[in-house]
Amino acid sequence: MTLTPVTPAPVAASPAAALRAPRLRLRPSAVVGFIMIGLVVALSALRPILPGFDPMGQDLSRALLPPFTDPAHPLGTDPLGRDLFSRVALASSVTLGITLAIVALNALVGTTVGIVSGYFGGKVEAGLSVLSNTVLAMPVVLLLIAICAVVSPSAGLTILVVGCTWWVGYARVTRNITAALRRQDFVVAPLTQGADTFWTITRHVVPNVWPHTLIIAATDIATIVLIEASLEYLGLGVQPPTPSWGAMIFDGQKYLSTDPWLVILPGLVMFLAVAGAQFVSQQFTAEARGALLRKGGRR
Amino acid sequence: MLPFLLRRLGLAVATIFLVVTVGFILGRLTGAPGALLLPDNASAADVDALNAGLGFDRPVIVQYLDYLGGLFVGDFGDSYRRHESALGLVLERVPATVELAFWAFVAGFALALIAALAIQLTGSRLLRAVVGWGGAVRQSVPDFFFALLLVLVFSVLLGVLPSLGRTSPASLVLPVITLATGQFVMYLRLLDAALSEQAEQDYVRTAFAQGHSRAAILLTQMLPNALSPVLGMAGLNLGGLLGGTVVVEVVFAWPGLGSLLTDAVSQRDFPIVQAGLLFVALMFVLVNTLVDILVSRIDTRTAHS
Amino acid sequence: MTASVLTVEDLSLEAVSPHGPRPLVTGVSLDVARGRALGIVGESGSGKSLTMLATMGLLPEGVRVTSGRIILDGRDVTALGDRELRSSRGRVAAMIFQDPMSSLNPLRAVGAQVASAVRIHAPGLGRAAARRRAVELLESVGVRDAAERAAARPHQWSGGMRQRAMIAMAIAHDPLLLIADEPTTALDVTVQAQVMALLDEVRERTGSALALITHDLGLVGEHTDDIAVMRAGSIVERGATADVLAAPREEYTRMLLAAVPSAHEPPARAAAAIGDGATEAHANEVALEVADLVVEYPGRRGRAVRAVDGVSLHVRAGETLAVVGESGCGKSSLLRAILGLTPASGGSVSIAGAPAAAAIAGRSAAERARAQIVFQDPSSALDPRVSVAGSVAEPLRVRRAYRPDRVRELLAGVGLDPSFDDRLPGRLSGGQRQRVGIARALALDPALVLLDEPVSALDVSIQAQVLDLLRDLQREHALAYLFVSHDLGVVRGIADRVVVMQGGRIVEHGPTEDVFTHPQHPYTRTLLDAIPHLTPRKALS
Amino acid sequence: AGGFDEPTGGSASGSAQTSITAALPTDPTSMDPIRSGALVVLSVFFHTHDQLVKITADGEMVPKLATDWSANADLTEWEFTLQPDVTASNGEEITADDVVFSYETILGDPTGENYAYLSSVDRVEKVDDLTVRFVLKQPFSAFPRNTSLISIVPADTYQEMGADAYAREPIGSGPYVFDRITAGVSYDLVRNDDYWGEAPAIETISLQPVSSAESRASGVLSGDLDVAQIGPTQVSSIESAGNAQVFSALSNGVVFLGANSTAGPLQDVRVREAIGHAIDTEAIVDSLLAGLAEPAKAMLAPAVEGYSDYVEAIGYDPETARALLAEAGYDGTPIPFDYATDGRIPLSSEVAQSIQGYLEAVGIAVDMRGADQQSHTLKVRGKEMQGIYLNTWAPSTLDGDLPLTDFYEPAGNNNYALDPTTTQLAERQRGVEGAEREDVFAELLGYSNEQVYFVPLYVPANNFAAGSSLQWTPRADGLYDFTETSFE
Ligand SMILES: Nc1ncnc2c1ncn2[C@@H]1O[C@H](COP(=O)(O)OP(=O)(O)OP(=O)(O)O)[C@@H](O)[C@H]1O
Ligand SMILES: Nc1ncnc2c1ncn2[C@@H]1O[C@H](COP(=O)(O)OP(=O)(O)OP(=O)(O)O)[C@@H](O)[C@H]1O
Ligand SMILES: [Mg+2]
Ligand SMILES: [Mg+2]
Repeated sequence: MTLTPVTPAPVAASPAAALRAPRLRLRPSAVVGFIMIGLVVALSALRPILPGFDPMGQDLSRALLPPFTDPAHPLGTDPLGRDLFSRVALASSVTLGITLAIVALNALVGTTVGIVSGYFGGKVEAGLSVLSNTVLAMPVVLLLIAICAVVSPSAGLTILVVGCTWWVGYARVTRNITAALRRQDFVVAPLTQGADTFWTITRHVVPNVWPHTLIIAATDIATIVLIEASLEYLGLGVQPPTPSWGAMIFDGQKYLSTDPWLVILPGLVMFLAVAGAQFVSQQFTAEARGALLRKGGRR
Repeated sequence: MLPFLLRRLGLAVATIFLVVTVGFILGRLTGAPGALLLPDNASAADVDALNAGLGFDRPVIVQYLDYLGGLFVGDFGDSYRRHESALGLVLERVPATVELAFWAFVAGFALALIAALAIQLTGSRLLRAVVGWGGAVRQSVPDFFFALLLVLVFSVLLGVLPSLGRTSPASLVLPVITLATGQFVMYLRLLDAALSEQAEQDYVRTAFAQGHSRAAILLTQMLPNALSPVLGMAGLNLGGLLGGTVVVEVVFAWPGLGSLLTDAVSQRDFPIVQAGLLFVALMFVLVNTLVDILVSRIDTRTAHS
Repeated sequence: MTASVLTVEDLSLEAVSPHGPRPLVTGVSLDVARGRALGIVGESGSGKSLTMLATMGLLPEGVRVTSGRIILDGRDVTALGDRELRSSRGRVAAMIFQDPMSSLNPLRAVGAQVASAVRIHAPGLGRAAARRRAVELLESVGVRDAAERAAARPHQWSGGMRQRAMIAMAIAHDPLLLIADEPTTALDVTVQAQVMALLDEVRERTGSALALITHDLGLVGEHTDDIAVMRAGSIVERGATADVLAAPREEYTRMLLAAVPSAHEPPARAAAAIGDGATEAHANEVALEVADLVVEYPGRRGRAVRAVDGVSLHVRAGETLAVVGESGCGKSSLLRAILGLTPASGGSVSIAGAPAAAAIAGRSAAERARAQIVFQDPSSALDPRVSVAGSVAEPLRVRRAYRPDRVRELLAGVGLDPSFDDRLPGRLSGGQRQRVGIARALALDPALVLLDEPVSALDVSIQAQVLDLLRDLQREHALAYLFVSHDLGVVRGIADRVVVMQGGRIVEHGPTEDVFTHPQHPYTRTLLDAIPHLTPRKALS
Repeated sequence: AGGFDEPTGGSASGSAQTSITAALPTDPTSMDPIRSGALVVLSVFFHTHDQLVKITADGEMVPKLATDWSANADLTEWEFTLQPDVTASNGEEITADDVVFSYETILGDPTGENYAYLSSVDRVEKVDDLTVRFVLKQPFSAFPRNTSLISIVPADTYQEMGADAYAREPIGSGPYVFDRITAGVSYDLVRNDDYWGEAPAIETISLQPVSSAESRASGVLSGDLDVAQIGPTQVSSIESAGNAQVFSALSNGVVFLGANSTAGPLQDVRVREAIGHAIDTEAIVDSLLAGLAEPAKAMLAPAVEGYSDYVEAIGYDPETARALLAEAGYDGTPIPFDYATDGRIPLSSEVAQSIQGYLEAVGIAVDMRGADQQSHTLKVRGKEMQGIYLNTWAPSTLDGDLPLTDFYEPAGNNNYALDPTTTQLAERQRGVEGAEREDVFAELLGYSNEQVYFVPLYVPANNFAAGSSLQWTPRADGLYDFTETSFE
């Protein structure tokens, strides 16, 4: 048992143990999560395989067909008469790619900053907290409008800009955990054996920190999808006619009262991904173990 | 205490200096506002004259120094569009923003706390599943969309709550629900995870061995210990809320800072942008400092000597 | 029937694991009569702690009762509801846990934790009164300046002090049965004597019974009426303490007794080590030289607390220097400062003749590898996410010298068979964790090993085995040991020289036998007088 | 209006409602009519101040503060006769001095927001207490229409208070006076019982900025708003809601594609023509805009003075488009296409995408470049377009002069071609009146279509949702004027 309140107790599934092949035992909620994400991935993978559905082909005369009315457009069409099924599918691959890239970048930058400031403290921490607060206070909108005044928008730019500005949450949480971990003997033990700081951070701090990073990342996915959408609205990110979930939802809102499926379809797929990510992430965290307050210890 | 405060103050000043500087640079990148201020038929010469009148023809460094000078005496200049003190316009929005942020934060955090405690206390996996699914659904509904749905139900169909504006306490309800439920999920998961970890700690066993009840252990021992990682996130969110919440402000026509700032950014109304940035930076620094102090009081181990 | 406080009948426990259930305890039966004391001794990992946890209804996650009954004060614990369990815990039976480091809430002031233990079964008591009572309790278990220290949090207390706080909580309500799981592991002999006297006194006053789990057969001899010897999940021998100690029937018990190091007699082969060829060659090399070392911690209101106050000592290659002293006198701080983990604020350290930087960051990897430590707290010393083999392999990996067979060799050396390799620290008993720590420290063939209570949680047989291992290694590699222990028997058995610390300073220093036979300083004399005797002097009336 | 102290709302029962709550699409800027030039502010000033003339909902120019106006022969001097006995709400009399003061103050600052409407004015003179003379720099037949945008302030009060104080408590001579200004929240007006003219039916007006069209629609449905502008996609749901009605009227604007005809493939008139032929505006209007628009034949809307029935539309003809492209030897070089993702043009992103689809269909590659409205506007104003771009022009004066100046004269923001022919024609229309002027317009617009400097797309409708009892005629420019409004 450890002193750290935030270190998942060593019993049972540590992430490493959970991932080690023969011991892998998925929790039911994680199975559900994997299925949900699997559906989304399948959807985006399926599209290129299924011919005849064109996400770009417009036909204003067939605009706003409701779902299940036309075999050529199983899920109906959008205001431009484009096939919704293939658009949702294409949007899935586009958005998944962008979102995952952003979340990964955020988690990487944020966790690094958090661990470094938690581990070293002092001036390093002070400098990084100035940086974090600056990034926080800076409206992303201003940043993007300014950047797009200089370089032309693209998905890569979005990934870079959002990926480098939305990380402070990770930094905050991991900083506190790291500072607590730092007082544990097992973190300093490798130092006495000649390991450098990098070693002990990567082997003993990171593994104890990343489940928390994962929780934030899982809940952040939804936020990032929506941020990406609002950037779309500023003309940033992937350019139409290439769709993304966020853009489809934002655009569909105008038709909310008359053609709600324009929002519901991408929303549903997004729900699958977002909720799926949550459930999968639970696999790796303490709550996954269902570690509820023990009933006085008796089983 | 004094050196501590002084150091904090130094950091705050550094942060704010950085924010206003970066804000200035970014602002200048987006171009001069003249063309946005004059009607469509104004000539390019008029636009140039206006830009010159606003000082945009001077070298950037001069503009920057001038702006820093103004900052020192608390003068951000007048809004280009409203011809009023930019700081005044920003401050005018503060009460509405603080009101919304405060209640949204309190409601979101309290809800998550209650849910997390209920899950731990009842030990009910069903409850956890229900709350988890509910949270996931809410997460995948954009705030904008969720707000519209609330309006549809409570204003249009039931007619019990106002759909927009800030005229009575009832006006707060829908925006607060929108924001609070949006944050709820994050808090809940962090709390639940942190509490679950605490549940496995030895000191909990000690407490059980003394005969404490589960509720008492949960509330007086595990909860304080579980709070520190959550508080960091909470401070962040509160700071964000205090900086304004554009989407909700737009949907509910709530006169907050977020929409003022966003509009000012897109309209290149730099005096407002800069006064707003300063305020937002102040809020972040303030809230985060408070949270840091709180966390280090709760959890002395996270403090570096 | 003479009223039994605790009767355990045919208790079996098993672990639920992905590979199916694994029996941990099989068919254990025990009986503790009112007012009597039962000593439970036995191999590390034999199920002593689990049996007693089951008595409290506090089995850890993943362990369950498969059969048997546990009758506590007339009621079957396994059938009790939550509420009844709660009201009996702390009043009918109270437990002092094995691991004082993690058994306290890290974020609450110690005093407040004791006070809440006081209030739980005395709800009428006001806060202030509970706090006063807490201070009294802390003072009664030998915490000095209890009133002032009560506000500090556990990490600001030394290990021994934390253990005293645990005991203070346990005796708060004069329970019918006190279960003490290695209550004095972290305590120096004087405090151990105080604490045991305190336990005796409480029992005398309240007539409470005691179940004492310990490795220290001396303690068992002095303080218990009955004894149960456990091995591999079952009880191998039971009987009156005096009888069993005098005439053990079982082979295992005999072996245990034989392994007990004695502080009262010089060890038979103490001098044998010297004169060995390997040692001779290094005999004059100084492995560690500490001069005027000062360690300070930031205290309240900016005033620094001096934990180590001008300590000078040296250890030659192939030599063991023991550091003894009361809990909180600065032993651990001294070791940490030598390694640079807590940079010293004054004085100098040189390792193997080369001056070492105050902070570990200033030392080269090779320099660092020369001095290794076994941490006092075995739970904090091991990464909860790294398996036993992984922990031991780590130093080898650091130095790019990883070989699986070397890891196995090290683990075998401390008595851990291959089935432990994949286990995570949370699934180990206290002693097993400590052994992993030792194996890890030896992995790099250091020149100097700092051992902070390395055998405190080990039963005597394993302890003897580990000490033998340490001795062998020392002989082979001319290792220098700086050995912190409060077990003077162990110290007398292994140390060449002894320093006695008090309040951060060295008060006595000399060759082991001199110190043991002709102690100069009054404190040393107190220490020696407090050593428990294996032969039962007098059973409790 | 809130839920508890509902001061307004469509739920009035029994006697007819006398207060109206209307949504403004953006937050008005300063309440000083001298300095404020944004159109949205006119929705306030039309009520609180007088302008010399007034443009009615159907585009007609009628007297307001001026009873009469006339020009000299060459249209360079205009004289306005003022209504006698007009007082501002604080009692100050409004005379020629106040008119001269208001105009001169605006003319005194060329960087002012209203200056552009008066750039043709050389000087303003008081002839007598009730007559004002405008001396123009060059002939300008439509000049009086421009005066509908300029509000007259009481000169003494304005000068006494100073501009800043005046903006906080503006005083005018209109049918309403300011009751309370809560910036960003509401601009509350009450009826001026001492108004010199006809008393309006509505007693109190509350103008509230609500920037989201969805919120405006639900605000009307929930009764929090009495009238609000909505997007074309919301019309059918409001109509079917039962407790609200929709007012739709063609606007004064044209949505068009501009083209930088000096760069890349667009230098070739055949490529530009192909673009014109490629787009099925009919389908866009019918389907995407739900019929709430009308295909545009020329660069002026029918509601605007100068519109001509005789101009021929470019017309949808993909075959010809392909042929023209082949003839021009268009090699598939992508043409940059700038558009605002939202803002002035409802559904502009969808419109842009459908255009992209049509262009692609005939073989024109486009490089989509969306931007927020303001960034887009800056690009337009900076003449930074490299290919085609989506834009709109809606003259509040309901006269073709303002847009055509911008399209065809050298200083115009949208004039990439800098064709001397268009310049000449645009200048000529100012010096002529009546049918003669219409002919010049027709020639200019026809020529523009031939050269395809612009592709006129459609004239959108302004759509308003309102409580079912509102009796009101929306203006073509989408601004509010409730002086003739009432509830059933
Ligand atoms: N939570 C657990 N899950 C599975 N196995 C466990 C758990 N806790 C302990 N064990 C195993 O049960 C056995 C008995 O453990 P216990 O803690 O009772 O030993 P012990 O006799 O107290 O030893 P020590 O003297 O070293 O403390 C050991 O082999 C240990 O590895
Ligand atoms: N991080 C710390 N901050 C403040 N005081 C500390 C800290 N660590 C230890 N101390 C104090 O320093 C003194 C020496 O502690 P140390 O841990 O070195 O004692 P020890 O001799 O190892 O005792 P034990 O035998 O009980 O382990 C104690 O009074 C303790 O309370
Ligand atoms: Mg044990
Ligand atoms: Mg110690």
